[in-house]
Amino acid sequence: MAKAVAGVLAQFDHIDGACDAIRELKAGGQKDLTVYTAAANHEIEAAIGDPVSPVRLFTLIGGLTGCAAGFGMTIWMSLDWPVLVGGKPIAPIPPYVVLGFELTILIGALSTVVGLVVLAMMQAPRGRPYSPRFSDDRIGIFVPCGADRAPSVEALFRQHGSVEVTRDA
Amino acid sequence: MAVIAHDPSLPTQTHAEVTRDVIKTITDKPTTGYYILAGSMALLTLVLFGTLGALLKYGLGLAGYAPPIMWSIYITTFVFWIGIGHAGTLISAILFLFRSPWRTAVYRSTEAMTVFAVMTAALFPIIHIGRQWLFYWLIPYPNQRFLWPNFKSPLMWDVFAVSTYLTVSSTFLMIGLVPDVAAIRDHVSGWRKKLYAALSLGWTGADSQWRHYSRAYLYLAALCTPLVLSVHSVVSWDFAMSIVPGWHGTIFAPYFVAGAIYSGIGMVLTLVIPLRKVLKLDHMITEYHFDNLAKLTLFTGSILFYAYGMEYFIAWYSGSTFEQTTFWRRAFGPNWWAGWSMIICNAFVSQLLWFPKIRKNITSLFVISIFINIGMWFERYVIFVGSLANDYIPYAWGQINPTWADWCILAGSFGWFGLWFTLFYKNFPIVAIQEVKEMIPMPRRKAHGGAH
Amino acid sequence: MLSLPSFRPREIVHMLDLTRRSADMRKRFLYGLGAVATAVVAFAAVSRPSDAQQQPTVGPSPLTTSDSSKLQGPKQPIFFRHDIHAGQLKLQCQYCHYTVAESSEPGIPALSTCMGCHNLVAGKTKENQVEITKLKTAWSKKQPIEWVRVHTIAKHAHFPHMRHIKALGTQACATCHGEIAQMPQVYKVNNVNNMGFCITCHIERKVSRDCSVCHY
Amino acid sequence: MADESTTPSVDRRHFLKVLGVSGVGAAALTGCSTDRVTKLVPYLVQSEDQVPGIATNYASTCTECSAGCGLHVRTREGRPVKLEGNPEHPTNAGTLCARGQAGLQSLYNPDRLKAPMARNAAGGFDEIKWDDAIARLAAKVGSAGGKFAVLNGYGPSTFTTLLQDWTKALGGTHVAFEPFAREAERAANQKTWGRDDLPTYDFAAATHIISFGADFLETWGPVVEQQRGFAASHGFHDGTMSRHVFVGPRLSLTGANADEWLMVPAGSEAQVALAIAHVVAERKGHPLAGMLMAYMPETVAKDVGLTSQQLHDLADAFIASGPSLAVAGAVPTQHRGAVDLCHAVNLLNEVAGNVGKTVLFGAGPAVTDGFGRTRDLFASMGRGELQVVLVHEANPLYALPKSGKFLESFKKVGFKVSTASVLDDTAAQCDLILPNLHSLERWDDLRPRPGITGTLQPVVEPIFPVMHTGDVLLKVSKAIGGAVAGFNAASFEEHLKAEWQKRAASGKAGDFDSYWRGALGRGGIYEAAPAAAKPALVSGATQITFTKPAFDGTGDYVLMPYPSSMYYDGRGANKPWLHENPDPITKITWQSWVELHPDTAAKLDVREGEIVELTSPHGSIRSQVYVYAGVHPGVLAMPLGLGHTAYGRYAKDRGVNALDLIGAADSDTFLPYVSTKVSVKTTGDYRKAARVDGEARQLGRGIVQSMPLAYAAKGMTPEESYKAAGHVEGEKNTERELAAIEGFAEDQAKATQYGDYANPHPKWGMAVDLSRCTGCSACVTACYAENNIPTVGEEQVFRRREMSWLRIERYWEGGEAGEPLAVSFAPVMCQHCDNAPCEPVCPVYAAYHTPDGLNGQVYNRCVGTRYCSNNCPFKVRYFNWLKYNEVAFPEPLNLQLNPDVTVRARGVMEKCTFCIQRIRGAQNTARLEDREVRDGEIKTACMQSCPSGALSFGNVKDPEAAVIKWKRDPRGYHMLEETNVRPSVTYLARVLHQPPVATPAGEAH
Repeated sequence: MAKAVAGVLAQFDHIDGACDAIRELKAGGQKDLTVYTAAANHEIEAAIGDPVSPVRLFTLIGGLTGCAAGFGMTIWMSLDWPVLVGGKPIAPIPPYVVLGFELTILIGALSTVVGLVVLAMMQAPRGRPYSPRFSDDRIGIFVPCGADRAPSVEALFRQHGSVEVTRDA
Repeated sequence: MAVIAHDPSLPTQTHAEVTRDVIKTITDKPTTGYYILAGSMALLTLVLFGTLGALLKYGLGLAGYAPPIMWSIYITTFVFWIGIGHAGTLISAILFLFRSPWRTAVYRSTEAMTVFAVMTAALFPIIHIGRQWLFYWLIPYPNQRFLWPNFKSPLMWDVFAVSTYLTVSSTFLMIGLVPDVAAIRDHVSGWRKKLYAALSLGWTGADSQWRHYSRAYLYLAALCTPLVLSVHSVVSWDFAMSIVPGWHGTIFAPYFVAGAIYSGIGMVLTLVIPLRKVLKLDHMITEYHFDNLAKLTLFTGSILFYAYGMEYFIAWYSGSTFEQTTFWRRAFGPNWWAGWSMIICNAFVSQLLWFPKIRKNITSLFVISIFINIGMWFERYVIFVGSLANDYIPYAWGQINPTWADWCILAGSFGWFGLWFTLFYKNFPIVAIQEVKEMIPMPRRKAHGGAH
Repeated sequence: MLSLPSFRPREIVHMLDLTRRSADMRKRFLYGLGAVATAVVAFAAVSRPSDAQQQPTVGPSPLTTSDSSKLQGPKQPIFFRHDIHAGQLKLQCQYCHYTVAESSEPGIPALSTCMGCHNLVAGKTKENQVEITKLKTAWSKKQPIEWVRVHTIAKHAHFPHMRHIKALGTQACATCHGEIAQMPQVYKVNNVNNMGFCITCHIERKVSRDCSVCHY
Repeated sequence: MADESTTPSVDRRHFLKVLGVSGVGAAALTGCSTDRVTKLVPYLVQSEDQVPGIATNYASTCTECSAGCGLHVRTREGRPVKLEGNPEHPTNAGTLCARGQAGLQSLYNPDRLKAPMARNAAGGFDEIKWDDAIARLAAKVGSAGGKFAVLNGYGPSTFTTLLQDWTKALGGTHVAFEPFAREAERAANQKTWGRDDLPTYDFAAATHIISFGADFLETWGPVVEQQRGFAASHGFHDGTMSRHVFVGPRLSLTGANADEWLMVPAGSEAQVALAIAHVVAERKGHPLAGMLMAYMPETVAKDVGLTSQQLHDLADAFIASGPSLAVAGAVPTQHRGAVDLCHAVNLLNEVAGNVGKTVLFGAGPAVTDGFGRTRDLFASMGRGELQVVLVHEANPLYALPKSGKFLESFKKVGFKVSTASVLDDTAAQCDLILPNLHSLERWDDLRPRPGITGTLQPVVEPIFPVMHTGDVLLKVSKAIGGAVAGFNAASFEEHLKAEWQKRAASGKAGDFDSYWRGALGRGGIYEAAPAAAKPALVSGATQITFTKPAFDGTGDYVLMPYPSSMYYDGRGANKPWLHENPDPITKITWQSWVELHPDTAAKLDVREGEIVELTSPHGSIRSQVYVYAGVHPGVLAMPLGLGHTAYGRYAKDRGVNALDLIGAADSDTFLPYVSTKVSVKTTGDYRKAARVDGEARQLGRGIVQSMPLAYAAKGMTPEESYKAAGHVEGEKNTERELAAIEGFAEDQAKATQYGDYANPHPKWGMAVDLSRCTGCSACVTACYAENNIPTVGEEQVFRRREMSWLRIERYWEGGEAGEPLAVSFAPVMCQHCDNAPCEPVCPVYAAYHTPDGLNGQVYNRCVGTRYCSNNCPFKVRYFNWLKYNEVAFPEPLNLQLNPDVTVRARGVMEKCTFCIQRIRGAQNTARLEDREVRDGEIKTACMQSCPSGALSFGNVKDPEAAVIKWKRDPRGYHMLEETNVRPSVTYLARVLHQPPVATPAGEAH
């Protein structure tokens, strides 16, 4: 467990309150904050306004690799030991499209998963407070800050109707 | 919001209720009935592997094969299970891309069904070959013989398609599970907590995670969609690429895909209808969902109806005596009973679903779903066995006479599938918690239209 | 009544066979003479201690059957020394393996072939005499010797020895079997039962690797 | 190695000796698995003529029937692996029938006796020592004082002479026994020409053949020779072919090869013969015409159920051109009128002037003592006049009808001795069994007919320690002394040589040794038969008094037992090869059956497989039904050869013996097989017939194509003839389709630029002349023998899992709604297609195309997906469903395995390889001799065995190759041409004597 990060954790029941709080924090120049939700939520995404996830790059590269691998393998293996069957060409393309396609999907999908694990799981913020209720029905917002800024942040959360604000040192 | 409130696709309960209801299905102590069910499934699984052992020891001759019918019950059952899988991916991936709201409640169960069905199907290519212990020769690995497999063979396509399908659909299932598993982790204790903690991969639901997660899930769905269509096309080409009258058809790919989804939804109904009662989820999986499933069934069933008709038309139109004989005997030959049960169960029974009364009646749906399962098994039996029984050389025509080895493997495959599914629904959320929550608007302080 | 395998005079339809065999017999007789002569000379040479000092390492290492278990390769009913016969006496492989150039089978020498020399050659060292006695007893008992097979290829692969001898010459045995002439006891140098072993060579030499050349 | 698992029954060391290099020997059984430690067992002394790994052929003589065909015994490492015809032998000229080839399985039969057996108190048998056995025999024979008889089934030979003299010396009786002896014919010849012997028939010279129920292609006479002759004249050659009409109640294989079948009631054949003779005599102005007045076609037509016009036409055709030939006398016509029939046929040949042209006396088959003498012998047994009986190479208690009480008589003999090498029905009743050496293990000779003396030499160490009966006789003589003291040769071998020495001397052969070796090398001495004067009619010959033959019993149906093509007189019943080689007509394996006409079946309301009970005054049996339009409604036909009470695991209690229904009590000189009427009772039981045919009709798919003689003579193709016969033209390929087909060819051309395919190669191809093929199925057994094909047994054949790489397809034409039944045959093996559909679907390249144009099948690569078989339009691929390689060859049957061919393991697909081992072998030899393979050097097993010469094989890239000439024949066509698989096998269409407008059997497209 990474060392604990000091800051303020607020819990919200209401979506609009949480969003307002986020917007205000962002406006106040607060870049680093963590928002916990039980399900993906567009309003919050909008409020945070992060760019689109780079995971798609993994998908793209994986897919292309798979496609190349599929055709490469089949054609090379056919020519490595040429065997004539049913009067067909040694390395015909049409049947190999199937394998090219399947490998595209396979490697594309697997690399997407890798991307997900790398980006979402491995780079997840560490050492920040968390409450089981976040996976149930509450929204949580954590702002890492020193004791000096804490009171103002707490005030801000309360003002937006946070049901519970705790300071974390 | 008021508008949305009346949308039947929207769940009626709050986030908290959803969490509670779903987790209850896992934490509740299993009933005796559950143990009996799981036990009998385990028993059938033993039958499966026992028979497989016998086949390994004495050879495929134990089964009722009779040349010229070189593929019979096993391949029939293989395609049956592969087909079952397709509905799952259709609902979880394709309908996800279409953003159709009614999938959320059922997709988790169908997706699980997919994975287990494919796991079952994947056994058959191995069971049915003459020297099972050499199956690995179909994998292109570097060996001292300098030999490679023949990628022109539809069977090789099959190997790749099925293994890809198994891999991708199971990853898809696992990824979808992550947030739910995290939720359970937060609300159970003891060994369960450890287990789910491990499976949740450290999921917290932080915005940074959701950001990548929703994207990744979208792309997986996007990859699964063409995959599901390709897999059964490839399976159909196992037959369509041959020159056997009755197999050698250009419509096979779409025809098989439609059939697959049809049979899959049949199986979904067969599984989910009892399940929602047992797990007390009928307020989450409602008539509305079944109505939609029924419509899908009707649609694919009608495609089959068309395909059957078209097969006969082409047989007549082609003027090929071989095709004509095959299809004549399909209806009036020694296998007429199979031929007609396929047409009645699939083409005709599905048409009943035009009537909303039948569509919306859970019981009738269940009965129909059973017909579908039977009908679709027979469809494959008719196409494979029926066509092989009478091809080019009349002198070589024959009929099979299945034995215990055939039936044991067939029954055993249901056990194997059932065992996995039974274990799954009692240990994992059968309804996707986070997706259901995503559909439930969260409470607001100020009652205005929201941020939309 | 079945003490002996058949060597009754039987008629062959293809007289060609007869002529070929008899020609072969003459060859073998000459080989035989040569062999016996070499043997005598060699043994004489070895027996002279002074020579032994002058030419080191030539002398047969005094091995006994008991040593054979330490050597590579399976223990044989008779501790037959290829290194002596093929190595020092420089007997042609074909002298014993007499059908290798005409048949897919190399031919295992009949006891009569062994006795051809060993009627005269009793063996110099005690160790050798022991082994040769075994041979003679077997011969008098009319009991064939059951050699342990060292090189086997699967029955689904057909290996025509004669084609390879034809292509590679009569000295080519070592290509697959290794330097048998140096082996007190024969062991497997190459796994000749590995298809890869055949194919590598066939690829190098650019000769057919069509499956049905060997597999039918 | 198989030897490691040798059963105690045969001691291992002995096997090794038989095998020579056993590492090569039996290890083939391990099939697709590499065996671990094996032993290499050298010869003590290398036999001069055996080269390990190279086959040596020894000449010998076949003893499976009385024809005495010449054999080449192919041996490897001292064990015979295949029986082939001796090309130098005048009778079979290098070909051999199925029964002859199966002789190998009597050599290696797992039920062979391994030592002399003596009956013990308990009634069972004990193995005893040979000295003991000989002592016992000597004692009994010595004290028999002439009350001693010998029943000898072995043909005229040095041995038989020895046996006769020996018996005579002891004051005993010697009876030469032959189940299907031809006494009726001899009696008739006596009547017609006053001579008591049989002629040979020159089928090759005949332009018109009428067979009165004589199965000259199956079981009657020297069938291989007759089939060769028949193929020569009846096969389409230089624009013509002979015409063959079959007259009789049942359409046998011979009948199936006729151009016309006249179905007449049993017993009325003679009338037809006489009617024809009458017309012929009139046309030729022959004096007999007067005598035959009573048999004008008009008078007999009604009796025989034909129109007088038919008879007139037949008579006209019979003398229309060249020498013709009429034959009769086979078992299916041995009713009480058989002598009259043969006499009538003799007269027919006489008036048609065939005697001396196609009916040749002087060189006829050797004659035996016949049924009369046999019955008398048993009678004296019954009267207790005999103390000792010796049965040699005969199984009378099976071959004679139960009703004759032969068993009871036999039991009355004090001491019964058999020399059977298997415990057969007769041996089982004996007190002492002295197993004889198999004909491939012993010195012997055989004189099947004047001019031919076949030699037998030991080509293999005795598989079991048994003794030559000749040696037994000599040892016994030594023991008895006295009257037989003169038989004092050191061994039978010596005796034989001595006899030949005399012969050489008389023949002025000069140096005996070269004479003897020469004879052995050629397999015998073949001299021109002593010419016989053209026989003249005896005075009484023209007094014809035809009376309808009488039938015992009051049943509704005449029972017609006929010798089975495979089991013959029953000696084939212990050979799995013959069990699994289906009956050419019914295609039933491993069983016997009763044939009912469809009308009869309808009347009795029975279907195929139902078991009916047949009852005659002499007994009753239960048999399964086979409904066959080729049998007269008034007749029930049953094959002979099964229903043994002993005779080993393959024969015992399998099927029924139709002889149980017939009588033998009356005083004929021959056994009247067709002499009882039976009544039929349905039992309601059912027994599936192990048939190997699916749909028995072609459904217009042009599998077996045929064309009228008129068109064939014009050099038309089957398709042209089809159109000329007024059929709508088959659909033409469009331009695009043709382009696509060409595309295939181009792709192939491209593909063959790679790897091994680039270099020049031969391309192997085959042609099959359907106008010569008679469907006799000799090729099927040849294929089993050459390629180690396992016999799978009846249970597996029920599931159609027979492994016959080469099958003879039999299709019915007509036979329904009153139209005449026609039968067509085609041997179907792997067609080695250029665009083989089986190849691309194999995931592991186990099925692939070899550079020399074969459709290769790599057994050890095969994983058994069986897709290739599904995709094969000809369905010629066979799968090892179970461990057939282990069950099919119980020791010592495994010694017959061909070491050049892999024995396929369970789970592997196999099929015809065009005998690739022979191709590779020839290529190896050619390479060693630095030359190319010569045309004709490679003969596939089927081609080699075919008595009709209906197959041709060779390199189709060689413009001089014989096969190319066949393939260029306009009659050539490919099966299932519309699939564009481009087979390497070309079929030459059948040619039929039929009006050009008639429909060719099976449409062209």
